[in-house]
Amino acid sequence: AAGADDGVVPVAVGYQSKTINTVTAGTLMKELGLLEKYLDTAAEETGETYDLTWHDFASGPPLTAEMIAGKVHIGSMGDFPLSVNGAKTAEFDDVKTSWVSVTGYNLTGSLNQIVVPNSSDATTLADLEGEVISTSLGSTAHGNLVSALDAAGLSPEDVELLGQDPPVGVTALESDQVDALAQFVPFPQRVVFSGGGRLLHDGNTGVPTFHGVVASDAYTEEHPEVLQAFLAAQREAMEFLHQHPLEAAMMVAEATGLPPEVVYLYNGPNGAVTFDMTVKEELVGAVETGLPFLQELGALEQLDLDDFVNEEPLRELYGAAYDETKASLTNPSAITGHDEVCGIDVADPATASEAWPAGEETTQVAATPTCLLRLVAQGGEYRALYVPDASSGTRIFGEHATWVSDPSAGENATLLPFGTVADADAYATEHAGSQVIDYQTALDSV
Amino acid sequence: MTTTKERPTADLLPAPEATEAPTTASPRRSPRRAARRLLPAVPILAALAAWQLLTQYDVVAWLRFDKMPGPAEVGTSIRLQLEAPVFYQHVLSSLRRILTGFAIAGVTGVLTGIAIGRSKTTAALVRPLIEVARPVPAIALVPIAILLFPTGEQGIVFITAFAAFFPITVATIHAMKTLPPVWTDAARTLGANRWQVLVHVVFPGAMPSIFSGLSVSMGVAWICVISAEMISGQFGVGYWTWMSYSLLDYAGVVTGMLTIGLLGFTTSWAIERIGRRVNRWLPGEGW
Amino acid sequence: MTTTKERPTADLLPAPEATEAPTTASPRRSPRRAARRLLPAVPILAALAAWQLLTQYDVVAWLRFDKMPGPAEVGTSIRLQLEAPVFYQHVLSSLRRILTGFAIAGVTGVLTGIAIGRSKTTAALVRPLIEVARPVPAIALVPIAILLFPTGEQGIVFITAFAAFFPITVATIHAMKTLPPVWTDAARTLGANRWQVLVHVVFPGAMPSIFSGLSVSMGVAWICVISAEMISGQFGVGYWTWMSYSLLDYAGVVTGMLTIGLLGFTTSWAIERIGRRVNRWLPGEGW
Amino acid sequence: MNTTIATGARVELRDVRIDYDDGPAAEIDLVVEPGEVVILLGPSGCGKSTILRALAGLQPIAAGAARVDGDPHDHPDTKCAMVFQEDALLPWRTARRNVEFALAMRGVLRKRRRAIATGLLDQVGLTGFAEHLPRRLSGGMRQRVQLARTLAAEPRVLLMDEPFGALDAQTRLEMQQLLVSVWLRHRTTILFVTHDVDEALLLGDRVVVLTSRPARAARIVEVARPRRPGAQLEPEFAGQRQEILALLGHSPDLPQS
Amino acid sequence: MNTTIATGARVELRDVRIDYDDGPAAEIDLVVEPGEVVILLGPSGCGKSTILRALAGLQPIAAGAARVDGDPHDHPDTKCAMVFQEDALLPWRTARRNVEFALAMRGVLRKRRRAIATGLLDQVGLTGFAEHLPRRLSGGMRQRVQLARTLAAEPRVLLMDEPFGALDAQTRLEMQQLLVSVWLRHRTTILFVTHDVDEALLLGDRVVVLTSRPARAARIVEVARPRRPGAQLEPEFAGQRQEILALLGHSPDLPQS
Ligand SMILES: Nc1ncnc2c1ncn2[C@@H]1O[C@H](COP(=O)(O)OP(=O)(O)OP(=O)(O)O)[C@@H](O)[C@H]1O
Ligand SMILES: Nc1ncnc2c1ncn2[C@@H]1O[C@H](COP(=O)(O)OP(=O)(O)OP(=O)(O)O)[C@@H](O)[C@H]1O
Ligand SMILES: [Mg+2]
Ligand SMILES: [Mg+2]
Repeated sequence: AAGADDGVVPVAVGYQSKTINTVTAGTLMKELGLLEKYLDTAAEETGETYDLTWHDFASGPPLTAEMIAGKVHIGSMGDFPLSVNGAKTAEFDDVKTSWVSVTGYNLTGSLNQIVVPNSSDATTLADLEGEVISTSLGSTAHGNLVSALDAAGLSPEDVELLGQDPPVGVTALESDQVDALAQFVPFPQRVVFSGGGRLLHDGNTGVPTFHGVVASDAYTEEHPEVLQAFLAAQREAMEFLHQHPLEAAMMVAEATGLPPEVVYLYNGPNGAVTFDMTVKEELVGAVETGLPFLQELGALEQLDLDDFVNEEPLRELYGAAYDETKASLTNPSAITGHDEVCGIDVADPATASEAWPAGEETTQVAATPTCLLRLVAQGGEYRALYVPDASSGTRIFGEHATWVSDPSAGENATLLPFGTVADADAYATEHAGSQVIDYQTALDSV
Repeated sequence: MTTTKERPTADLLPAPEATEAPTTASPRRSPRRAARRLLPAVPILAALAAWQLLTQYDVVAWLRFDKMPGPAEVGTSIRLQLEAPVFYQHVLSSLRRILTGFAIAGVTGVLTGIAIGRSKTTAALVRPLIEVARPVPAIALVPIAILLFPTGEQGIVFITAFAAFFPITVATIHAMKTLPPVWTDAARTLGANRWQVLVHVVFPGAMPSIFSGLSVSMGVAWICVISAEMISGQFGVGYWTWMSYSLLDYAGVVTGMLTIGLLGFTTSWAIERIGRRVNRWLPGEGW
Repeated sequence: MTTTKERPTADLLPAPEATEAPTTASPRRSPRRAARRLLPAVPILAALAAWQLLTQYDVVAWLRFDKMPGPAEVGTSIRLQLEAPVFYQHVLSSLRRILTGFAIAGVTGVLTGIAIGRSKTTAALVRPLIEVARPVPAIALVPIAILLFPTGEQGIVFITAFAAFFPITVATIHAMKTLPPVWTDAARTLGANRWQVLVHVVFPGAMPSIFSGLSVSMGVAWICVISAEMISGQFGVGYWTWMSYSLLDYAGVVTGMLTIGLLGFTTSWAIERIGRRVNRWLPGEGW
Repeated sequence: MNTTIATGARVELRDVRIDYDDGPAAEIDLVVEPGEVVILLGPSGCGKSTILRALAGLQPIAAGAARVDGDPHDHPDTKCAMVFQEDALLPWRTARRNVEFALAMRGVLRKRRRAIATGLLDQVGLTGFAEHLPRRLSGGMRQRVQLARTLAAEPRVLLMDEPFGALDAQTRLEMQQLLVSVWLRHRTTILFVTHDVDEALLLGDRVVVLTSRPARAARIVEVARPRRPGAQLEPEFAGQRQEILALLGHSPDLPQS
Repeated sequence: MNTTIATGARVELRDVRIDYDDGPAAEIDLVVEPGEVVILLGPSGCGKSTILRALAGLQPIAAGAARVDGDPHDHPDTKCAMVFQEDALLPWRTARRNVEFALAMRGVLRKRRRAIATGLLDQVGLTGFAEHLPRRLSGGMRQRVQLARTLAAEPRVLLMDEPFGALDAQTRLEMQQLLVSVWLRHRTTILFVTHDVDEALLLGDRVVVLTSRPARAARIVEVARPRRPGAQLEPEFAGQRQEILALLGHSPDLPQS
């Protein structure tokens, strides 16, 4: 697969431009020209010429298919496709892959979410019993849906699952052909952002979810310098994203055509995605947890995780710092700064909020959602408001959230945003005197 | 090629043996004919054998057979599916869609083709629309169909009919062009009006072409039903196959393809059969 | 319908006016003909107007036009793309693929069709394979093509050729069946051998049918190139359209569809043109 | 359907000119009285078929007017039926069903058609071939089916383009007799193209001898009536025969063919 | 290509039987000497075309043997060329190119073809129509193109199925003369189907009168030679004429048609 005629080494990288938590191994890396840079460096050492090609895929399985066919050497995908990739490629010596790094993760699984049409009566997952749900079969979103259903006391047989590509699912949802859409990044929030639906379940199942990078063993053995260059490029892309989140989001949006507001929701500070390359125990555990599901689905028979995970290249890159980084579970990218409206520093990631004024290249921070609303109430146009869900902490769109007014809460916390109506209702039930309101009411009330 | 002498007697009817004279001047034909019965099996078997060998030895000679599933693997997969009732439901869904879509396309296609072929005004009015719509690949309509139609089922049937419509229309227009004018001339001097010429001359005279169009169209209809099922994720063989692919179950993919092939074969065969019946007045095939 | 009297003079050549006699007995034809020039614009404009109205008023009457982008939106999208050089690259990629695949399909399809139509042995040997392979939707071959072919480009061309092959073959077989036997009989008594009969009689005589097949086949080829591009993610108009869809940019999807439609229109038109040239001996169209 | 079934109509060709791409094919001025039998005789390719096609309404005329019973006749209808020079049978219909087609067009009830068609086929000597498809009939047989079919239409004007060209002498004679008997019964107006001068004189009231293309009437010969078998042997007849042959370009010392 | 171009071949039909689905169409035993002209005369649908087709190798024979120059002749080749009763021109080729087709099959060099083809078309009286497509020619003109094309093939056996059926007397005479002159030059063996007894007697060495289907030789009439214009007027000729007409079923008092 790694044929190198006349000193030309093909480097075929597969990525998923739409699946934006892989940007550090895909779109962003490509836009910043980082892999080219590191390959040039490598070329000076090895004297080889590298012929780099990028291959964009809509989802993981076709990427894996190309890797099986030996046409792609390094690729990034979500956790379930990644497991399938490991299992399927292991059947052939020449294309067997290893899991070499992670792009980003979410410890609670909230990268996958379930949305319903605005007109839907459903407030909880249980309401979906007997209804049609669109998802990508075998994807992380599918697994997440099954766990969530399980948590809600339903089995997959209680609903009708339709395996559809994400955009098809979105269209189907918009034209009322399905009752719910269980999808991965960035489709659920895209629907929410465009006003085509609302969040029913924010994906919090307690099972971590992530996107990772796999590389062909045969290829990396022959060209270890390519993998090193790739990982170095990925790290630089990640650091760029951490330091210039808004710029990175704009760049990705520009390259992919996705709305920048949605990209920034996920990839911004305190976003749903934590960008960290290390292969954390929790993530390996998540893969292990998912295996029975995939086996039952018939997607794979077995996966030798010990063999599949290969942290050596990362260790080489990070050196001594690797284990420390691996152990850390905090998001290196946080919202910081001073809240002018409430007059306090922004510290608590659980409440830190952000507003993106129209026409600006920077965001304005707020210590709490309530402070954010105060800021907005002062006037001005905003592209988007980012607030953490009061129950799960998942970053959501403020203007599409369900709000609860709880006069009994602290001064800067009287207005609480929730991603789902159910969570808001639950809070209101628990806290006497509080009231579920919509965004406009909340805004008017500050 | 030894069929030279057969043209005048061979016709499309199913029993060409009946034309054999009792005291035949060329007795060598009979064993040949027996051999010919078996011939159809030869290529299929050869293809199977080639497949087996190519996959077994993981041949990579420009084409790469190393990752392809072999016949044995696929056999297991087929056996498994034949025992699963849900598989039959998939098959039934697809069949229902194809028959509906095909029927719609058949009727509208023939009518449109005749209208265009017979009237310059209609041709001027309708042809541009058709020519613009025709090359739009049905698969590109999936998003639009999902948006337009109340149910996914209708969307798929629409896409199928849309795609199947054009080959039939084109074949019918073609028939209109090649119809010997003396047939219509004769009918008209016998007092047939436009409508009667259509029903009694144009329509039967166009049948050979129309059936050629139907035959192609059935192929296209299958392509579209399957594609649409794959993409829009509605129950059916296409969906089943695509799901196998999503799970990277290549043996399943091949099973799906074979199933589709078999279904397609059956429908094509039916059309061919009916076509032969309808067009048995044709001079014949081969010489 | 006022075309009744035109058949004998109207032929396929582009300048039918030349056949008009100086002192015509039916002077009413000339203004009609001018009107007919404009007719093709009518349906296109009507379709545009309907589209505008349906989307503007978000009509939902069985079909749902509420989510559809309107002409204005699409117009903007088109303008944007026409300024983007990358769009032209997509178009070129698709064109290159279609032409290669179509050329391969054309040559092999006609040859196969003739072989099947002319020789019962070949028919017995090859037809079953073809009949089984034909209904397998080319799109289902994407997974297999990825495994089989060294590059994605070859895979797409293969899929295109595969799909385009069958309509051409079927049309050619059909032509073989309907060819008046007296043509071949005459050629053979003049001393033509099988090969010469093929080249000088069968081939030109089959041309009208073959062109009808080519025409359909071009449509199918487009379906497949586009589908394959969509699925396998290779640069091209199909890929572009699918990416628009992935972004839920429906105006982009429609732009893509229109582009594909235009490309398809151009290629079909070219085939039609050549076909008219080649088959100008046909009695004509309409009456 | 005609109201006065099968009574000959008056046919007028007033200074008619018919053109093809490469020039005029016929220029003719001719009036055929109801019930008259007019024969068109002329060299091959002169424009005889063209004239008949124009009369049938199948060919546009470039100048002049063609009228049947006073009405302009520029599109085909039941008034004029034509026996074509080419094979004009519908190949997917058997001989009988080809004839029945004409009956159906005339509005004959379905149940009566079969008997009439079979009867007509018997009359043209095709007993036993009613169920044959055209491709299983010989050239002469196909011509006769066409004749039967055209007679079945019971038109007011019969346009016959070399209808007996492929028939042997005996069958041809029978067909001629059949035609005469039909004519005697219905007094149909008949325009008849033939190359056989004897046939022309036997059947025609007038023989229009045409020039080579464009067809113009070189001479119109009135034929003595009543026509009957054996009339050809009479001296006047022989004179007309010689006259026509001479007009057609025969030098008198050449054999009659 | 023939080694001995255009010298007649010996044609043998030995107890040949030709069948269609519905029974035998011809049963014939006949030997035609090289350079002989044999006429087949018989009622419509008796099996004349069938016999010619069998000889051309286009129709399988059910029993017996057909030989040309001693070799079994069961597939078409350059030895026997045929003028078909139907319109057998290739519709996409102009008249000239139809004739050139035969020349090409015979291996005539490309540059010489055009002149020969034009010459042949001139001979059949189609000067000026060389570039017409068949659909723009009249029925008789198409027949003549076919004749020119078949002559261009310079076969050793000419099979002619009513080649002059659609021609007027004058043109027919010219074609007959053309045929005779070709025969005088090449001594081609000719089998000729016609319905015209005069034509039969003018052209034939022997006239085979066939029964109705299945065609059997009812009588073979030897024709006095040398054939020449005007011979028909001689008494012996008249006798043969009557004889044949009688065989064909004419009662003697009926007119000759
Ligand atoms: N393809 C065929 N299949 C079956 N029967 C046929 C076929 N062709 C001809 N026949 C029958 O064979 C008989 C002889 O036909 P053939 O064409 O040889 O007649 P013919 O002598 O040439 O007549 P004509 O003078 O009218 O041309 C007819 O009865 C006809 O119906
Ligand atoms: N469709 C056509 N287009 C152009 N020219 C034509 C067409 N049909 C016939 N012609 C020409 O018109 C002339 C007269 O043709 P027509 O068929 O009327 O002759 P005809 O008198 O019937 O001859 P024949 O006795 O040979 O049948 C011929 O020169 C012929 O070439
Ligand atoms: Mg004529
Ligand atoms: Mg015959």
